[in-house]
Formats: sequence, structure tokens, C-alpha cells
Amino acid sequence: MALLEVVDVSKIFPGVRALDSVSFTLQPGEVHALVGENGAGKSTLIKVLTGVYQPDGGELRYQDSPAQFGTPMDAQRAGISTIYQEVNLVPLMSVAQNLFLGREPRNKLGLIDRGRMEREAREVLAGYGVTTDVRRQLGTLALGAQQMVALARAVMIDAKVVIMDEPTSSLEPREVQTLFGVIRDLHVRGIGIIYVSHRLDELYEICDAVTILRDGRLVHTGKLAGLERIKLVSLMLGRDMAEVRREGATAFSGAATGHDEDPPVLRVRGLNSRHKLHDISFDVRPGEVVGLGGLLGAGRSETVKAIGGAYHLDSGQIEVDGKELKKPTPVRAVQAGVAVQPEDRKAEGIVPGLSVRENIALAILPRVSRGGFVSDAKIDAIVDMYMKRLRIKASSPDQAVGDLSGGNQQKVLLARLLATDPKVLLLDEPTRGIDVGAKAEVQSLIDGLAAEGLGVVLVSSDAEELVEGSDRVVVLRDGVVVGTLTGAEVTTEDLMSTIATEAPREH
Amino acid sequence: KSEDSGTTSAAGAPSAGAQVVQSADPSAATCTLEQYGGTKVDLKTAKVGFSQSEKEANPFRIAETQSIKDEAAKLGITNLTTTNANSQFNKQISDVEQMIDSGVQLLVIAPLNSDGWDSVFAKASAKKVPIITIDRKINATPCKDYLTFIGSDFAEQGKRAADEMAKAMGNKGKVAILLGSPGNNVTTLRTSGFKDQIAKIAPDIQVVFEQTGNFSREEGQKVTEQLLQSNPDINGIYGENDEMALGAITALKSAGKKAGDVKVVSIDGTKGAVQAIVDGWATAVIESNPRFGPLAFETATKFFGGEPVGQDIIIQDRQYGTDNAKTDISAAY
Amino acid sequence: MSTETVAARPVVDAARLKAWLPKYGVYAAIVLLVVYNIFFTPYFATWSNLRIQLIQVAPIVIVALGMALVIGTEGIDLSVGSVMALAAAFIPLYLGYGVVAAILVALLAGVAVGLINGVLVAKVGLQPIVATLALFVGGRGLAVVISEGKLVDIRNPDFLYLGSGDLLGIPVLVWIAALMVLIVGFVMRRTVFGRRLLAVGGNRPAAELAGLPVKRVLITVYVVCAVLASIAGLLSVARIQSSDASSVGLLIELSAITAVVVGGTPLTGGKVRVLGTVAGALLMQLVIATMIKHNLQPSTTEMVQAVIILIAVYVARERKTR
Amino acid sequence: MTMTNVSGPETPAIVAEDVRKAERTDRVVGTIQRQGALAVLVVVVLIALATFPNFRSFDNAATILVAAAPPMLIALGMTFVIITGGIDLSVGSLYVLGGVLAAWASQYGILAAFLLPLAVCGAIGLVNGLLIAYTRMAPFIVTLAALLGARGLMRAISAEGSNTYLVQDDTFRKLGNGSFLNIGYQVWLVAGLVVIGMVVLARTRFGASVYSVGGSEDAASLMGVPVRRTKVWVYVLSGLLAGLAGAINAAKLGSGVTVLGTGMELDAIAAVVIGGTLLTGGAGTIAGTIAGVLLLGVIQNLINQVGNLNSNWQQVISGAFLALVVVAQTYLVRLRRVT
Ligand SMILES: Nc1ncnc2c1ncn2[C@@H]1O[C@H](COP(=O)(O)OP(=O)(O)OP(=O)(O)O)[C@@H](O)[C@H]1O
Ligand SMILES: Nc1ncnc2c1ncn2[C@@H]1O[C@H](COP(=O)(O)OP(=O)(O)OP(=O)(O)O)[C@@H](O)[C@H]1O
Ligand SMILES: [Mg+2]
Ligand SMILES: [Mg+2]
Repeated sequence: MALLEVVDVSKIFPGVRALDSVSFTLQPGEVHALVGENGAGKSTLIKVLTGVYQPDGGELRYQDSPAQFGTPMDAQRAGISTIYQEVNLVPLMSVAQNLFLGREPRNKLGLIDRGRMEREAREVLAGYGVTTDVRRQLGTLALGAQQMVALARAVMIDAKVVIMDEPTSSLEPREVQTLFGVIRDLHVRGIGIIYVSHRLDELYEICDAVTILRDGRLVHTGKLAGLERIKLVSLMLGRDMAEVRREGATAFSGAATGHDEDPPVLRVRGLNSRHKLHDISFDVRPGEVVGLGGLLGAGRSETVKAIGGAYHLDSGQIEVDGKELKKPTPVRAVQAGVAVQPEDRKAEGIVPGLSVRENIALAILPRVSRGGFVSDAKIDAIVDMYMKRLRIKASSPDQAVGDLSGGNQQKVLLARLLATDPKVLLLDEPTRGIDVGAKAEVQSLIDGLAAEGLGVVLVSSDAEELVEGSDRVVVLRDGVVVGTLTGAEVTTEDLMSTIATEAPREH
Repeated sequence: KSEDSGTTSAAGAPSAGAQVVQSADPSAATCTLEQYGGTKVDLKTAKVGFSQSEKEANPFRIAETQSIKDEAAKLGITNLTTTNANSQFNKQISDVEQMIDSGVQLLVIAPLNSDGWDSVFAKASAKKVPIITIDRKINATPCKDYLTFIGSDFAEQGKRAADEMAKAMGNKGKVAILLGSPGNNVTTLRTSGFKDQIAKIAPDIQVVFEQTGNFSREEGQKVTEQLLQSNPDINGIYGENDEMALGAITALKSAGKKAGDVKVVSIDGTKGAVQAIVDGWATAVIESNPRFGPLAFETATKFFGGEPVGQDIIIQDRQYGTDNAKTDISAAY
Repeated sequence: MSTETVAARPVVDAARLKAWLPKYGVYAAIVLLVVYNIFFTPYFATWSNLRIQLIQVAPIVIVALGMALVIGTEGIDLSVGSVMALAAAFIPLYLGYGVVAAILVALLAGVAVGLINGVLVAKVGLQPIVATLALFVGGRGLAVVISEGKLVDIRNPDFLYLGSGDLLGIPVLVWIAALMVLIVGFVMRRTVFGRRLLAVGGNRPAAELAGLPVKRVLITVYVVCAVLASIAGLLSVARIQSSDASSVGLLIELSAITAVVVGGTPLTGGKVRVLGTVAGALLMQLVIATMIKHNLQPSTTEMVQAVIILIAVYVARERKTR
Repeated sequence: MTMTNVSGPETPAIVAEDVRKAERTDRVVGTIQRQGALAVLVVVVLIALATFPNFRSFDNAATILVAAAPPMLIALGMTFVIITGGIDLSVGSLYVLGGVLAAWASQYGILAAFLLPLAVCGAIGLVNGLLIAYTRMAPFIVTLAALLGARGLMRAISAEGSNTYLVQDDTFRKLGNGSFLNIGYQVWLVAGLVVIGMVVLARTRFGASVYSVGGSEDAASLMGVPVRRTKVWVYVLSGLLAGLAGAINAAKLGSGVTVLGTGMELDAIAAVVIGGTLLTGGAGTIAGTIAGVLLLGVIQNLINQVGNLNSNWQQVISGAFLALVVVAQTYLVRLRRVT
């Protein structure tokens, strides 16, 4: 008896067949992995299951009878609860309100019982390791904490199916374990779970079954246990197993490319920002990849943004290529050769309504123009090069970036940064939400860029990526540098122990 | 009643353009301090309020406000408050209410609208504040809700415009009306007065076109431009104020018409319009005299002095035509 | 690039129409209206009629162009009518120093208002509708104060040439509007400023992080909009042959916004349709002209306008797939 | 830039304490910001009390309140609309239309005088809401069309505005001009509705939906909030309140005046924004709106108190004052962000 079933479902967007006769079955109590490259159609399938999109063909069956969900509300009422890829809560409302929106506890008069709502919210969230004032605006929480609120909300509903689209992409390891605990609990209670993730370790840790999509088509479905890891990846990529086998866990070469004797291309001294950053100092030499390690909320994003001129600093000194960057603003930073890839690509990265071409050329307009008039030929040459180099999948350079899959949006963003010919590249979670194929491409790209002499600062919550990708790791905690790992120290174990044990240095 | 019968001059010899009361019909209703139930006050020291309806941004309103202020100064009235509703009717109501609250003893109001004064009357009658409405009449009971009305007869103005138009067109042809702002009772009366009179005296004149120009020169011009395209054979244009008529004349000029091809008659009596008669583009202008100051304060003085004052003081409006435009232009405002 | 994922397109006519209508609906509506008028409105299909319609629409087109740019940055400018009034107020004061001086002063007034709007929006961070509301209220008052409430007749023939003269058989006014359309179209298509403007409207934080001079772009946009409005203001004065600060450009902000939106530029920013804006203004002009020529009452005109706006915008609305 | 932190970074305990303090400051400043309009109102009123003897009278206060009653209703509806991220430009026309309908219907009694404007204006609000919610047309343009359409309708039923219907029903008229405790009945009515509005917005699921739709429409819809229904309702509400405002105004004026000033919608928007509601939606309070409406009313009153000011200067001053208040508001928000 299947819990949820789709038969031959298709979904067509202008120019893209996002789902092409895909069939999929979810059993009760099953944790079913849904995997595929960026743009394979995972999110689209989920949105079809939950009534966000109406399928263009095929059938949807729920608990053995044909079903049709006109809105997410319908699906939710029927017991299908979803955590979407991008955190989908209301940032301006309080944590408690977000948790209870639409099913607030009410008093005898039918009015919302605020006290009870807040009390219950505190209790529920404590179970997910989030201890915060539930009256705070949700938007002021870190992404990870927001994701936990979304999770708590989804599970609180009396759900029979819980769908999670890349729930761990913004969680820290401790939070991931909390999540897995919840999933196991749901599994025991016979609830079906659809789990989308690009992190293969996670899949093998908690999933029973797997369905693999490629370019909108179903390529494999079955038990996960028997499926070799390499086989899974090759199915996803549609490439030969042997070819995949040659590549490691990440695409980083591991060879240090920096030279200690070179003068630093980026020198950061004593960055201070009230309550957030305290005396942050480090150097980046040309050709070096410096990782910024730490838990969520450690201040890594703030550090990166501050260097890029987009975060208020009370004091501190930034030098790029020996020249001081005075009173940093994004304009001055870009001019000085600093390129920042923000953490939240939807809100601060791409311009969704503009085409791939416009997005890539955005920051270099003065360079491809004369006297204020742009040269389309110059732009086309650059755009063409980066689309090829980063293998950006778009129907044409004129496609709106908002219509691309997450991974491709990220690549467009990277292309924009690289086009500015930066001296220092600051990457905040560059591979978040990117499939294995694209991830490898981005990683080897970072390596290549470093080899070309760029200074790179890498922020990543993926410890493995951070360790393999960085020549040196600066570890932050609560806005303070708590240690630096160099040479042989750059290992996951050392990183974890530095984060966990070492107390902040005292002067 | 002839043109110049029964003129009781306002204050001695009428200066150029001063208002003149139409007729002092002895049987016409009057009002006294006793009837109204107010108290006697000395105007010089009294608190007087004047509520203007529209911005002082056209000749009529500028002249009207200025006339009130000048006369007050002349009479030595030091405590005059003026407000302006900027064409917002609700603002005029609260402006007036606020003046009543602050204890004015005489109100002169240029109402934006003839109806809708209930709350003001309720407040004013409690305090027995005499109200003189000028230029537009309020639909209520004189000597009870308000003291008296001083102003022109708008329907009569329309009628006189019709007479002039009929004369100029030789009692036949097609005429277009440039209406004032919709919903305004000046518009309504100037329209009905004109149309009724045309129907009566010159049934061969057809009103073929009626569109609003909102009392503005620009819109008068725009509408006339459209009119000339759709009715190239138009013979006469009646502008319900001078501004629209002047806009119409600009349109006529740029459409290649010659002065006098299309007869233009309008109401108000501004300098520009009278000049247009001199230049030959306009045929006649019926005056609507805005200089209410002397008459209003004279009425108030009489009222507080215990004398009876008329409940409906209709002023006599001049008229400009080809015969007198040149000589009388100095009286225009 | 994934050319293989592109679905084999079954060429359904309805679907094609669906894609076509939002883009070309305004033009289709204009054609329909013209055809109707040719058959049912006497003297419509004449050169002099076309001339009048173009002359009347020219100032609205000029203002709407600036408005389209502001709307492209996800803003709105309510103060355009007041700017026209200010320009009108300055013309007679400075005409004594020559036409050029008067025009320069009028344009400077536009620059000043635009700077205030721009600074309030970009630097102080006010929401555009409120920032420009202040000058919408105060600007016209100031204009009337400057002109002392007087309507002044303009007689300078050089200046009047702008409003009623012809060049190669086409009114100067129309030439100027056409020139503005070309310039704005060119700016949006080919210049750094145009592209930055769209990026700022499409995602302001992203534009900021990408190192674009966002504030400068915003201030420039409001200045350009106000300067265009002051051009419209001085042209209106030249056309009416008199300067009346209290009435010139009254309610033009609504006409301009309507033209922009009917022309297919979304109020959410990130996109500007220059030709669409011209078409939007023309459509509304034709609607009003048709109503007047058929001597319909204001009530009917207003209700018909409402319905046409709704239909035009419905057809041209952004189709979201979800 | 120099290093100011000579003693080096604080210990974690101090950092935590610091963060707590920051959060507290944040809340305090947040409250001031939310009540910014009220603060400005208090300051303005205090200055006025000290400067203008005529401002001090009870009558004057009552006049201000009565004059503010219809704008308050309109701004109340507008607050709901703006919190959903929308805007309603049609309210000014609906207000005039409501007044004309109420005056006409008063010949059939007081009930009719209320029900007809509510029904018609509510229906137009419904059309606005349906178009906005189901066709994704921009609220600005839909309600702009409704502004024209409603005005056309008003003119069509009043012989192009020349026909002013007089209020026939004495009870209805009484409601407009009578008072309780020397404060007009309308003020009490509006106060009651405002309190209900506050409760609805802050303490009901509908209110929560309103905030969520404005805060993030996509998220709200994915969280199962009936986004479209919420939008439809706020426009219906706005239409109803505008119609009601028109009706009580007709009761006060004793007739269905057709030439009530335009621009009422912009005043309402200004009041709501001054009250701290974000035009982008998702945040705002009715308490702020009350302060915003009263502030505009008091400014108007003060300009009259100055007396003999040329009408054009009055407008310049209104504009400047508006800018000043909004800049002050924004500055308070900025203060909050920097901490
Ligand atoms: N609203 C849309 N309009 C047009 N195309 C779309 C839309 N949404 C998705 N697509 C396209 O459909 C395809 C599938 O996208 P989808 O988001 O389902 O991929 P995904 O597997 O979730 O990728 P990722 O791992 O990057 O999240 C992509 O090519 C994408 O560009
Ligand atoms: N679990 C949590 N519960 C409550 N608040 C949190 C939690 N985690 C972080 N925060 C708060 O969220 C804010 C923003 O953190 P932010 O994401 O900017 O940090 P970060 O170091 O850049 O993290 P990362 O780059 O890894 O996402 C911080 O003020 C932090 O105190
Ligand atoms: Mg996805
Ligand atoms: Mg971060």
C-alpha cells in the first residue's frame, strides 16, 4: 500500500520540460531520498506534490485514491507537510507567530491566546535546540535557526508525509543531528518522508530508498542500501562510473598554492563591530585559500561583508594588495579588487528579473563601455566565456536568472564576481545548495583561481570542504578569532576541536 | 427694470469696478439683529472670520480675498482671521467650525458648495454668530441659518450670455458649451440659464457640444481643439468662465481661424477676457464681480447698528461688449 | 547549455496569443480604437486631427518617460505635476533675460526638486511615494507663491514657437517628445546607467553588494524624471501661451503612471518599456478624445477609462508560472 | 581608522551581557520608533498649547476629533491594506460615493442610509480585491481604475454631480451633529471601530494572515495561509470603511456633497506611513495610524491658528511639515538599525 504516488507526471515551463513522465512512490514509514543535479527537477516534483504547481500531465495518488491539491493549503490539510528549499517563513513576524501561523491557540472569545502561544513555542523549539526569545522577529535569527523553526512547524502539523527540500544546507552539524533525530522519530511513527539533499553522507545515514532524476526524467528508483555510492553519483551525472571514481570527495587538489614569503594580498587588522566582531585579524597571500571556520552565528558572514564594505565597522584596517581600503563601501571594495559572494543569493545576489547576460555583466559595466555606452559585443564575449567555463545551464543568455535552478543561479553569481578580475575573492557558502557535479566544478574552479594567484577567503559549513579546500583555516567563535589551523593541522578533527574546546584567547 | 435703474451705490461714489446692488425692492425680505437674535458688537474691535473656498490662484479669488482684507483694513478692523479650504469642502467646514470655536463674532464665507452646511449652522446658531455668504448661495433659510447672501445671480449671468450669443450668431447656428467643474452649482446654473434662454429666444441655435473644461485655461484649450476637429462648422463657443474662453481662443488661433469666425462669449470679466474683446476674438463678457469687501462690511455695519438688511442682496453685474470694452477695461479685474 | 531539455513545442495558437498579447496588447488596442474611430467618428481620419492628438499627448509622454524610469527602480514620483507648476512659475519671471535663460531656470527648478526627491529616497531612505508626496503638496504651493497666484500671458514669439510652431510640417512639441523618447530609449538600451537602473530596481541589495553606485543611480533617476517634468511644464506653458502655476500639470502624475503601467512596465521595478509607455499614453489620449468627440458626459468617460485601464493592464500583466 | 579596543576582545560572558543589553536597547528604540508618530504628536500638541490660546479650548479639540473621524475610518482600512503590501487609491472616490448614496437612501430611513453605501462601496472593494488577488494585477493600478470608476458612478447618479441629495432622515442627521459628553457621536462610533480594528489585527487569525501576506506572500501561501482570501477581505474592508466614512460625513453635512476634495487617499496613505506602517507591507500598527491621522489634523488646525497665512504658503508649510515628520520617523528607524 503506497502512501503517496505519482504516475507519469510532467511539468513544462516555457522552454524547459522540468518533469518528463516521472513516476514515484512513497511508502509509509519510508525515508525516501530524492536526488539529482541542479535543475534535475527535484524542487519542481515537490511543488507538484504539494499543490504549488499543477502538473501538465500524469496522475497524483494519495493513500490509494486519486488526489488533486489546488493549493499548498489543500496538501497541508490532507497531511502533507513541507519544508521548502529556501526558508519560507515570514521574516517580519515573531518566531512564535511563524510557528503557529494559521493554527494559533485561541481563548474563549476566539482571540489568539498570546501567552499560551509563546509558552508552547518556547517548549517546542527547545526540543530543537533553539533557545531564543520567541517574540523576536524571525528574520533576526540565523538561517539555521530559521530552518529549525520551519522544521518544527512542519512536524507539528499532524502530518502523514513530511517533505524536506535540502533541509541541512544551512544547518550546523549539531543541528543536523537534531534533525536526524526528528526524522528517525517520524520514521518510527510510520510517517513517510521525502528527503532532498546533495550531501551523500546524509542520504546513506538516514534514507531507505532513493529516486534519481536527471534533466526532468526518472533514471533510477529503488532501495538505497544496495546502491553503491559511485553508482549513485554516476546515475545522477549520467557519466561513466570509472570516470567518477577517479575524482575524490571534493574536487580540491589539496596542494598548497600559497607562498609564505609573498606579501599578503589581503591584510585584515583589528576589525571591530559592536556586539558582532571583535578584533578580527588575518592575512591572505596571493594563491592562498584561507578558510573561515566556525559555527553559525560565529561572525563569518559579517567578517566577509565588512571586508566587502557592506557591513558597518567601528574600527579596523583593511589592506588590499598593500593599499589601504579606507572607509570601505561596496563600490570602493570592488574598485580595490575585492569580490564578495553573499551567503543569501536570492536576497543579495542575483537580480532575478534580469537575464543571465545582464547579471554577469552587472559589476563590470564601466569596463565594457566607452563614455557610458555599453558594447554588447564585449559583453557577449565575456558572458559567453563564463557560461562555458562555469557550464551554466540556461536556455540562452537572455533567460531570466530567476528561472534558473539554484545551482545555476550560484554559478551566474560567481561569473559576475570573476568578471570583475578581483584580487581577493570572498566566498560565503559558495557550494550551498549545489549538486555534486556543480559543486566539484566550483571547487576545482576555486583551486584554479587560487593557482592563478588570487587570494581566496572561503566560508563553508561543510567541514570537509573547508578542510580540503583551504590552505589555512581561521576559526571564529562569537566574533572572536579563537585559533588558526595551518599546514598539517588543517583537518576536520582539529577544526572541530578548535571550535569546541579552545577558549577565546585573552590578552 | 432697466440697466441702470435703482442703483444704490455701495459707499459713496463707486470706484472703478465696485459692486453695485441690483435693486432695492422695498417689499423684499429683510433681517434685523432682533430677528436674528444676535448681540450688538462693534465691528472695529470684533473678531471677524473670513473663509475662502479656493486657493488664491485665479483673478476672481485673488480679487475677492483682497477686497475683504482691504476693506477690513480701511474700516480699522484689526481682528480678522482668514482661512482657505484649498477646494477641500470638508476642510472648509472644519475651518469655519474652528473659527466659531475661537469666538468670531461675524463670519464671511465664500462657500465651496451650496449644500452641506448643517454642522456649521448647528454650531453657529448656538452662538448666534451672523454669517454672510458671498458669491455662492447656501441652500438654507436666510435670517435663521445664516444672515444674508451677497452675490450674483448665476442663472441670470447664463441668460445674459445667451442673449449676447444669440445676437452675435444672428439667432442661428451651432454652439458649444465649455462647462465648469462638474458638480459645482455655478456650473449648473450658468448652464441651465444659458440653455433655457437659447431655447426660448433662438430655437434655431443648436447646442451641439458640452464638455467640461474644469474652469481651467489649459483644459478649455484642449477641449476646444477636440471640438474643432469633430465639429469644424461650429459658430459659437460659450465659456462658463473667462479662463476656458481664453483657452478656446488660443485653440481657435492655432487652428487657423480668424478673429470673429467663431463667436466667443464668457462670464467673469477678467482683464484678459475684456482685452480679447478689444482684440476682436471675444464678443461679449458678462461680469461676475468679486469685490465683496465694501458691501459685506457695509451690510454687517448696518446689521449690528440695528438696521434691517436684505436677505438676498443681488449685485448688478456689468457687461462688456465691443462697444464698451476699450473704455471700461480699467474696471475689469 | 541544455538545448535538449527544451520541449518540442506544439504550436498552439492560443498559447502563442497568450505570449503575444502582454507584449503587443497596447498596440493592438490602439489599432482597434483607431479603426473604430475611422468608421464612427466624423473627421477622425484627418491629418489635423492626428496632429492635435499628438500635440495633446506630447507633455504626458514626456512626463511618463521620466515616470517609467522611476518606476523601473521600484519607485514612484508624485511630484511631477508640481515640478511642471514650478517650471511654469519661473518662465515669465526670467523670460526677460531671454528664452534660453528662462528655459535654463525652469530646468534648474526640475533639477532641484529631483535632487530633493532623490536624496530623500536614496540617502534618507524614505519610501518614494511618501518622499515625493511632500513636494507634491508643497511644490505647487511654492510655485503659486512664486507666481504670486497670477496667470501671466506669454508673448515672446521664440518661446511660443516651442508650443505652437512647426518644423517640417510637424509640431515642434511633437519633435521634442519624439527626441525624448529616442534619448530615453537609447539610454535604457545602450548605456551603463540604463542597465544599472534596472539592476537597482530588480534587486537593490544585490546591486549594492555588486558595487553599483546605487544611491547615485537613484538620485540621477529622480533628477531625470523631474527635468523631464519641467520640460513638459515649459512646453505646456508655451502651448497654452500663458503661465498658470495653479493649474498646469494638475493630476498629471496619475495620467503618467497610468500610461507607464498600461504600457506594460510593472510597478515592481526591474523593467522599463519605453515604447510601451508611449503607446500607453497614446491609448489613454485616444480614449479621452473619442469620448469628447462623441460628446459623452464626464461620468461615462471616467467609467470607460477605468474599464480600459483594467483590461489593458490585465492583458499586459506579468504572468507568473506559479 | 584606529583601533579603539585597547584592552582586546571581551570575555564571552561580557559579550553575552553586551548582546543582551543590545537586545534591550533594540526593543526600547523599537518601541519609540513604533510610537514615533505619537511622540511627534505629543510634542506638536504641547507646543501648540503653549503658543496658541485658541488651541487650548475643549471645543477646538472636539472639532479636531470630529473632523478627523472620516479620515480615521479611511486610514483604518488603509492600514490593513498597506500591511498586506497593497495600496487602495479608490477610497477617496468611495468616500464621496458613499456620502451621495447615504444621503439619497436616507429617504428610506437610517438603516438604508447606512446599508446602501456599505453595500455598494463594499462591492467595489470586493471587485478590487478579486482582481488583485486572482489576476495578480498591481493594487496601485486596479484601485486607480476604481478611483475613476467610482467617481464616474457618483457623477452618473447625481446628474454629473449637479444634484445634491439632502438627508431626509432626522435620526441620521442627528447622528452627524449630535454629541455625547460634548463629543460628537461619530467620534464615539469611530473610536469603537478603531478598537475593534486593533483587536482584529493583533489578536485574530485574520490579523495574523494580514501580516503574513505582507511580510512574505510566497511564504504565507506555502504555510497554508489563505493569501487570496485575505487580500480580498482587506479591500472589502477598506471599501466598507470608506463608504461608512462617506455616510457619517453625509450625516454631518446634511447632504450628499459631490464636490468633496480629491486627494483623500493620499492623506490616508500619508497618515498610515507617518504612523510607522511600512508601505512594503508586513509591519504596522493601528495605534500609529491614529497618531498619524491626528497629527495631520492638528497640523491643519495649527496652520489656521497662525491665521491670515496665504493659502499657498499653507501648502508649502504642509509639505515641509510632512517631509519633516517622515524624515524624523525614518531617522528613528535608522537609529534602531545601527545599534
Ligand atoms: N518557475 C519556473 N519557470 C521556468 N523554469 C523553471 C521554473 N522553476 C524551475 N524551472 C526550471 O525547471 C528545471 C528544474 O528546476 P528545479 O528547481 O526543480 O531543480 P532542482 O532539482 O530542485 O535543482 P536544485 O538542486 O538546484 O535546487 C530547471 O531547469 C529550472 O530552470
Ligand atoms: N541557534 C541559534 N538560535 C538563535 N540565534 C542564533 C542561532 N544561531 C545564530 N544565531 C544568531 O543569528 C545571528 C546571525 O548569524 P550569522 O548567520 O550572520 O552568522 P555567521 O557566522 O555568518 O554564520 P554562517 O556564515 O555560518 O551562516 C547572530 O546574531 C547569532 O547570534
Ligand atoms: Mg531545488
Ligand atoms: Mg553567515
